[in-house]
Amino acid sequence: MKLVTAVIKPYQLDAVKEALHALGVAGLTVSEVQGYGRQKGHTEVYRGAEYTVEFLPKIRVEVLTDELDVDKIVDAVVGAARTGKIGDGKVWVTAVEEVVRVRTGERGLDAL
Amino acid sequence: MKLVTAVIKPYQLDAVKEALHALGVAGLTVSEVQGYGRQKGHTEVYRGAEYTVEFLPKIRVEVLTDELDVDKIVDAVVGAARTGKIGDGKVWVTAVEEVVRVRTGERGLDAL
Amino acid sequence: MKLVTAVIKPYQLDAVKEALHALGVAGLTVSEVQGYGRQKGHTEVYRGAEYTVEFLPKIRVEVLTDELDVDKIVDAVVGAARTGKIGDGKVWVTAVEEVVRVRTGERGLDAL
Amino acid sequence: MPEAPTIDSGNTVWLLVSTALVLLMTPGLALFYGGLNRAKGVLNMMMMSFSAIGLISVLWWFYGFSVAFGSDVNGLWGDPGAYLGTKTFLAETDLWGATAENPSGIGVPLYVFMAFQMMFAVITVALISGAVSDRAKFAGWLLFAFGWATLVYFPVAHWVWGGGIIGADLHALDFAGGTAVHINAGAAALALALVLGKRLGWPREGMKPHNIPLVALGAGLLWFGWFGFNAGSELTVDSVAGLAFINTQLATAAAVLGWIVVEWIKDRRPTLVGASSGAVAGLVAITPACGFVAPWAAVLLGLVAGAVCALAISLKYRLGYDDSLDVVGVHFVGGWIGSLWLGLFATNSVNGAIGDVIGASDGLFYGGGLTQLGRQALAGLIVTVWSFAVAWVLAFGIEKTIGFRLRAEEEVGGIDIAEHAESGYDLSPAAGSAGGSAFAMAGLAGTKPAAAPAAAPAEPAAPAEPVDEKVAG
Amino acid sequence: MPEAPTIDSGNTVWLLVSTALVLLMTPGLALFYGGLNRAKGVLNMMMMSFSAIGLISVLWWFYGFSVAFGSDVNGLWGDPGAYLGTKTFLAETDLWGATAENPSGIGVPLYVFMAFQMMFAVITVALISGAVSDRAKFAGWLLFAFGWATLVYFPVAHWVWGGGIIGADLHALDFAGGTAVHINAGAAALALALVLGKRLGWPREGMKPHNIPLVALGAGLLWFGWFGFNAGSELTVDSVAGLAFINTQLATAAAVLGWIVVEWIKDRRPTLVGASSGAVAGLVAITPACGFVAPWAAVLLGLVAGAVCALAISLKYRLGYDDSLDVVGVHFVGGWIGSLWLGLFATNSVNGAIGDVIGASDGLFYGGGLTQLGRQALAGLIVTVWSFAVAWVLAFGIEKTIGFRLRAEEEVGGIDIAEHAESGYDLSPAAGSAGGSAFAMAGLAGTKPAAAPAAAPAEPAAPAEPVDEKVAG
Amino acid sequence: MPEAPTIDSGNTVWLLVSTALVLLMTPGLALFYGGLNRAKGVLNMMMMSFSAIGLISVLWWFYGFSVAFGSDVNGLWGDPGAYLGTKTFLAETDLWGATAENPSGIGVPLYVFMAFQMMFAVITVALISGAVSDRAKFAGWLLFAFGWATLVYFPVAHWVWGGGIIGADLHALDFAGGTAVHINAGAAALALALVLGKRLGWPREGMKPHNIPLVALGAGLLWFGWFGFNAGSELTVDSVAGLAFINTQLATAAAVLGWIVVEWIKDRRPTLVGASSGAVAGLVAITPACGFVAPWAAVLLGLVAGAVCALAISLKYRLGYDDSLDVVGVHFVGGWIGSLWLGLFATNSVNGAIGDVIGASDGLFYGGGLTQLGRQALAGLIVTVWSFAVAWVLAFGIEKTIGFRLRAEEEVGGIDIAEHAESGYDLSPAAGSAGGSAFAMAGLAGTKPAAAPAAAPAEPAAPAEPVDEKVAG
Ligand SMILES: Nc1ncnc2c1ncn2[C@@H]1O[C@H](COP(=O)(O)OP(=O)(O)O)[C@@H](O)[C@H]1O
Ligand SMILES: Nc1ncnc2c1ncn2[C@@H]1O[C@H](COP(=O)(O)OP(=O)(O)O)[C@@H](O)[C@H]1O
Ligand SMILES: Nc1ncnc2c1ncn2[C@@H]1O[C@H](COP(=O)(O)OP(=O)(O)O)[C@@H](O)[C@H]1O
Repeated sequence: MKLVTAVIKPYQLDAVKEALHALGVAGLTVSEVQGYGRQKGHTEVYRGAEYTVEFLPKIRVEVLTDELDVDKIVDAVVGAARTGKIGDGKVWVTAVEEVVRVRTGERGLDAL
Repeated sequence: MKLVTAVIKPYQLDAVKEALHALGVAGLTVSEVQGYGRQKGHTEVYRGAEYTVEFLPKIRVEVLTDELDVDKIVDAVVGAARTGKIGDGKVWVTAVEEVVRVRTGERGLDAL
Repeated sequence: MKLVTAVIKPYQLDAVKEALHALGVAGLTVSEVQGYGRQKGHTEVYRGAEYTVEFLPKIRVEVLTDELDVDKIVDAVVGAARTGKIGDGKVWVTAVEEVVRVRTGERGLDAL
Repeated sequence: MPEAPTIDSGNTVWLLVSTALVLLMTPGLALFYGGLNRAKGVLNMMMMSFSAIGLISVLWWFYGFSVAFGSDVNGLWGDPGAYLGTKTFLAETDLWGATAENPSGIGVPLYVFMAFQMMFAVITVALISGAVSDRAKFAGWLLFAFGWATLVYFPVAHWVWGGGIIGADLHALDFAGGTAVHINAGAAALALALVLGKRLGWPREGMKPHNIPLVALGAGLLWFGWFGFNAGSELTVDSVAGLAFINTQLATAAAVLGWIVVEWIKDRRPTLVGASSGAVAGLVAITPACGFVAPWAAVLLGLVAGAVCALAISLKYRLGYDDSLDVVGVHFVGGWIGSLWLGLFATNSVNGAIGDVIGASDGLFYGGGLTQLGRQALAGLIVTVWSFAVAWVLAFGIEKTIGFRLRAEEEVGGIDIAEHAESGYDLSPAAGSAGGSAFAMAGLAGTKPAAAPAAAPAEPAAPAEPVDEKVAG
Repeated sequence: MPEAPTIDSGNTVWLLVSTALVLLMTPGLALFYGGLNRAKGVLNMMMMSFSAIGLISVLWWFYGFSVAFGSDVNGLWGDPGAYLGTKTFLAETDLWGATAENPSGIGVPLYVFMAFQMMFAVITVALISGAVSDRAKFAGWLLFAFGWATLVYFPVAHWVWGGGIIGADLHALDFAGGTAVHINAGAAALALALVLGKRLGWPREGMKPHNIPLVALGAGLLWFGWFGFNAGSELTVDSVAGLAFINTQLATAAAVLGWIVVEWIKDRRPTLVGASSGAVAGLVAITPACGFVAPWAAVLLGLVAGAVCALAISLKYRLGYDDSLDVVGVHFVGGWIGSLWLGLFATNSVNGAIGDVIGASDGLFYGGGLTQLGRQALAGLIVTVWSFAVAWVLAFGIEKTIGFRLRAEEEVGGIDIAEHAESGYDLSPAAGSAGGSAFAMAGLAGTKPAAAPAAAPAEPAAPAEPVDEKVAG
Repeated sequence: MPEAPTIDSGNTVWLLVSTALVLLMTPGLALFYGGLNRAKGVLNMMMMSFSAIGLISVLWWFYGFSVAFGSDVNGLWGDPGAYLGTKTFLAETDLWGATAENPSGIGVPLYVFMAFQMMFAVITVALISGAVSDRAKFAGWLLFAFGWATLVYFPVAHWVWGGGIIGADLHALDFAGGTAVHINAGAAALALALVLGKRLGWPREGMKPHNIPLVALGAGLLWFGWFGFNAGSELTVDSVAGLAFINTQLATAAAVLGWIVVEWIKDRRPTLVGASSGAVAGLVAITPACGFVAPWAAVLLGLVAGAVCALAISLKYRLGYDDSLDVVGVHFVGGWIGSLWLGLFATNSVNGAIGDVIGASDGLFYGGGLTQLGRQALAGLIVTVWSFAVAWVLAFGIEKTIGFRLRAEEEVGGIDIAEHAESGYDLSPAAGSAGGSAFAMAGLAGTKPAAAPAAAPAEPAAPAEPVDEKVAG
């Protein structure tokens, strides 16, 4: 079992969700994160004091999946999340030793 | 060392925390996430425009633990998080190569 | 490829970011989490009803990196995040099988 | 007084302004209650107040004013046809209080007085809603508001101010609404809380205020508007209006101190929720007394009311009823304190109307003996019993027929979503910063898959899609 | 009336208070609009209103008041030099409406009347901003506000109230601003929305209100202030002021009911956004009619206006213009309904000025036939055409010269950051709790690396660094 | 003037309304300051204002009013026993300003005047709090407020308005409080900021406003209430009240423009925080001048005050004192500008009282030479020195005795938790949506393990448990 994690631009989440949907992915978990990297931030000014905001809002998408589907899923996410502009983000894959569906206690692939 | 990650319904966090407490787990880290899956969302209406909210609030619980305790912990979490209704969430296990306690620099099991 | 994850005190993030910057780390992803552990929480009172808040705000920092740099990075993070007081947090390392840069599709080290 | 009916522009301006001030109190109350509530029910909480403005204003105009201020029929209600909404009252002679000997009355157009009293009816009903946050079906609330206003507020206002049993016969004092408004609403709130039952998880589950600056804002607007409520109730611009005004300020200020001192001792910390609650407790307590006691007695009243209410709010945990936002602890208890205070400190020396007009006697400490204290207690009792009984029957009837209590899953999911299909806030740590609220923009608001397009860089993805038939609306 | 010019203190107090009330409406509008908007544009939305207060107040004092209320030149505008800002008007005789026969006029100092009317100019301009949220360059907005006020509002106020074509010649009725304020602003809003185009992603992308308690607060402040707007417009303390006041309350209350009932039927849920919008719709519709119709007609008007506007806001989806916060659906439509209502229900029997002073006739249902209905329609038409045309040309000109529409990336990133370098909120789930807002304190606000120190435990790390040259600023 | 003492209902209504307006300013200030502050200290910030209302109101009634307005003893204070709180003033003859020749004075009941002036004392103290956000122990604040009001505000009000050295002897002008309120509070704020020291991390750490809509709301309420503060200070309904009113509006509007223009040039972006701050700066600057200068001079004053204050707020970075919310930059500087302005533009031609009553002379540009400018400067200097000195000593004394500065860990953790055991908000990205605030409901609010039950599906788990002994409390 694998876990595909993607850190993407907020706007792209919907496209990514649809792309995964199209692949028949049944579920996913997302969370708000903030990213620091090549993409530059912006400036804010309050009563003459200037602040540079370096961290930008990003969305983390996590998908648990069977190893067989990993490549399809990674490609789908990369494709849907790409805008071609700096800050599009990263996608990475890690190994998962066990998955359980809380409701039924099913394990492994059945849990997805 | 292992990392047990659980995505559960918000209400169940307290039960899960108590269950882990009972097992003698010293600490855990939680975060707000939103989940998409079989469980259906709800509808909102603003000035006649209808919105369907598909992502539901969930809580991610992460517990670093010794391999020996993994099964106990997974079972405890699954037991405490279960309501039997769709959307109870998932629990998964990944391998951790090293853990350090920031305060002391202790490594491995001592870090927990 | 490895993923270094750190759960630290909010104040220390800036120091950690600078330390990683000094090591030439190009990017990182952070998120808000809440932690439960040895560090004790505080109390709130509303109209005579007392609440004990056990979960404390922490920051999760994630850095994808080449295995060669893992130790340097772990040490840098631990060093920068340490205040010596209970609640400084944990740093852990997991294996990553693949990384892709969304913008370019580059894989492996080139993706960082 | 001139023979020809003439408008007293000073009195009229003061009433016009006071009316606007009292209207503002209900949105203020909505913010106060809304901020004290959990986030998932803030809109329903505010909606109960806003809908009360809508519904009760119209009822008051149509027949409520007649029932309350129409010529007394039997001590219990006024002639319902007296000022029926279908009629128009704009004649030279349509001045409030006009009589043969005094054709100008107080020199205030009838519609101005009607509007002023209208706002009292509105907020009294809205006050009740604080007891049943997060669990009352909105349709049930509207039905209850309609029934309670008709069967309780309108008649009770007549009893107290319209020439009915409490004011005219019992000679009990109530300058601006201790019995008619606060005891009245508080008793109904208790009945409602008992019939609807506790919120799921109460008191085990913590239900803390979700937005305390909103609570303080609401308290501030209530304080501001209350000057119209109290000093406006003198209906004329004279020194008693000034007395009512400064007493309102002094008692409220003292109550803020009283409440936070109790918190400091009891809970080790004074809080802003406490200061705001103390202000409201002081305003409530001084309401019946503001025009009838000396300033020093008002200060004392404020200290007592603030301290006692700060303790009274814990009763619900002791006795186990879920008076969610402490309507009983603040309005019922505060109203009683203020009403009884008149039995102790009312004095004809500050306001001649006490003896001459209302036929009440001085309070205990002014040599009036226990007479007035007894009258005040009896007045409070009558209102308490009637309001509680009718509210209980109404609530019970609604629960048994169309249903009043929300379904458990809906309550857990949040009444705002269930009853109003809205959620209070769409903020996020990233709100407004580059990219705006990540979730809001990223489509966590969700989309109908069918409608979801592949997002182009230039155009953010669609978090939501107005449904066509809706849109065609 | 005395021979020597004397101030009528009742009228003057009422106007002073009403002026303050109307001033408050614009911040109230800023909150109403701001809450309805997405979080990333809340500040720009509010800034458009606050800047209108700043800019229009000064213009009004300098020449606007002269254009609107200076002695009529040609039916189109008043003598611009009449009350030029450089002059001072504090003589005994500087009372509004003073004439040879009536040296005291309405007994109100000229500056009080000028201030009262000033607030109308301010809010009328601010109302327009709701149509162009999240995408209008601030410099463009200021230029537009300047031009539209000068070419449209000032003259139109003259046409309606200053002795110009609509009031004096056409004898159309407008008690407090149905044509001059709401139809006027609504028509300009439509033009602006058309020239600036849709927000990126509209309507596909959901753009829901980000802070509904703020919306309700804004509606509450508007309601409160509107009493000064409507009842103050009588300018004197008399029974008509009382009528205007209670009609304002009744129509607004009824409109709240009308709107939420439509929602209940159409969308299955009544909402707080709906109740707040209904209140505004009712206030808009009663504005021209409040002093000219009987209370029952006001209640009816409120119900109709609430229900119709609740349907009208969906037009933009049908026709495809992005009137972001429904200025057209609420103010334009509501203004028209109220203005036409006078053609149906206006009656000299409630306000003698209709026939005697304005020379208007009773409405259709009072036997006045279709005369007044025609006049009302023509008045609305004139204002609609002129306001729309000038607004369109101005907006188009600004777009083609300095540019009006924001750059796409900036709009996507959020106009608050792009145009004001601010973001509305810095809250977080941890805000205020131990450690305060984790992000704010953790430095997610960012730092100039150069400036970043290694954080010592005692001192939190630096989330931001005032740039020296700035600081030296 | 009639022989028998009679109430002037116009003046009295205007004062009653103005008093309510000025009361509202302090909650408005609490919101303004609260929104400018970081989230972790918003409640303490607001609590300093709310507690000032409670404490100062009572002190004013008890002896403050006597010290300020009791018959002059020695030019420094009024007879403390004159209007002691234990006495009652409701006789026919208890009208403010009543004398043998003029038994009616201004025709306003003494209590109305006392209440009006009370609100000035309250807000002046509250203004100071902005300088010490996030780090002042609440007990220390209360003690300071008590001491400073007693030793500084009450006497200074006497010096300026009560027949004391500044007004009666020096003949300096201050219509509504440039010296007595703003310079006074600003000087004390500086002393307090110096004694308490900088917030941890200041200025290295960014401390940006946490809720800007709240800032704008606060500014809006201040603006609204300020009409009572300024125009009410005329105490009678006449053309000068009208002048004060329109000057207040014009200067404030101009100051909004002045401030954002400076921002535009200096920081490349106009901001809503800037527009709100500009409004406050304009209101401050016009306060002493509103009834003494012509409208065009008010517009000019607003532009200057807005621009200068926009620059002055950067001084603290230059000089290194942490005047957290810029009380010095806005109130001290603005107060000085307005006071000196009188030395330049005051003219008997707009307000005869300048020469006849106060014995002041025209400003420089009206041919008065430098006389008045010198008096204004001296008056400002006297107040600055006394207020700063006493504030410094008081703060130092408190710090050395019970301690004034919060402990470092508590400051870092947030003063709301440390001093008030509250946190401002419990929102979350999920707030109000299905499941409500995930954290709040999930129990992140925490529970006493002992108390924690295994959560059943039907009932959400317990995030918090009212501790029994508390509850029993
Ligand atoms: N080494 C890393 N570890 C973890 N997250 C990273 C890393 N580098 C980048 N990121 C994440 O990816 C996002 C985009 O990276 P960035 O360098 O800005 O652009 P790009 O990926 O297009 O080169 C960052 O905002 C951050 O969230
Ligand atoms: N493949 C997946 N990868 C990651 N998270 C998932 C996946 N499937 C489900 N989830 C998470 O589990 C939650 C519950 O899943 P859902 O399908 O709704 O119910 P159930 O787990 O009871 O079948 C989802 O809201 C989501 O957060
Ligand atoms: N077993 C664990 N699994 C996951 N996170 C943990 C674990 N133990 C502690 N943490 C995280 O580390 C933080 C600090 O731990 P704590 O025990 O309070 O202090 P310390 O690490 O200094 O001993 C906790 O708040 C929690 O977020």
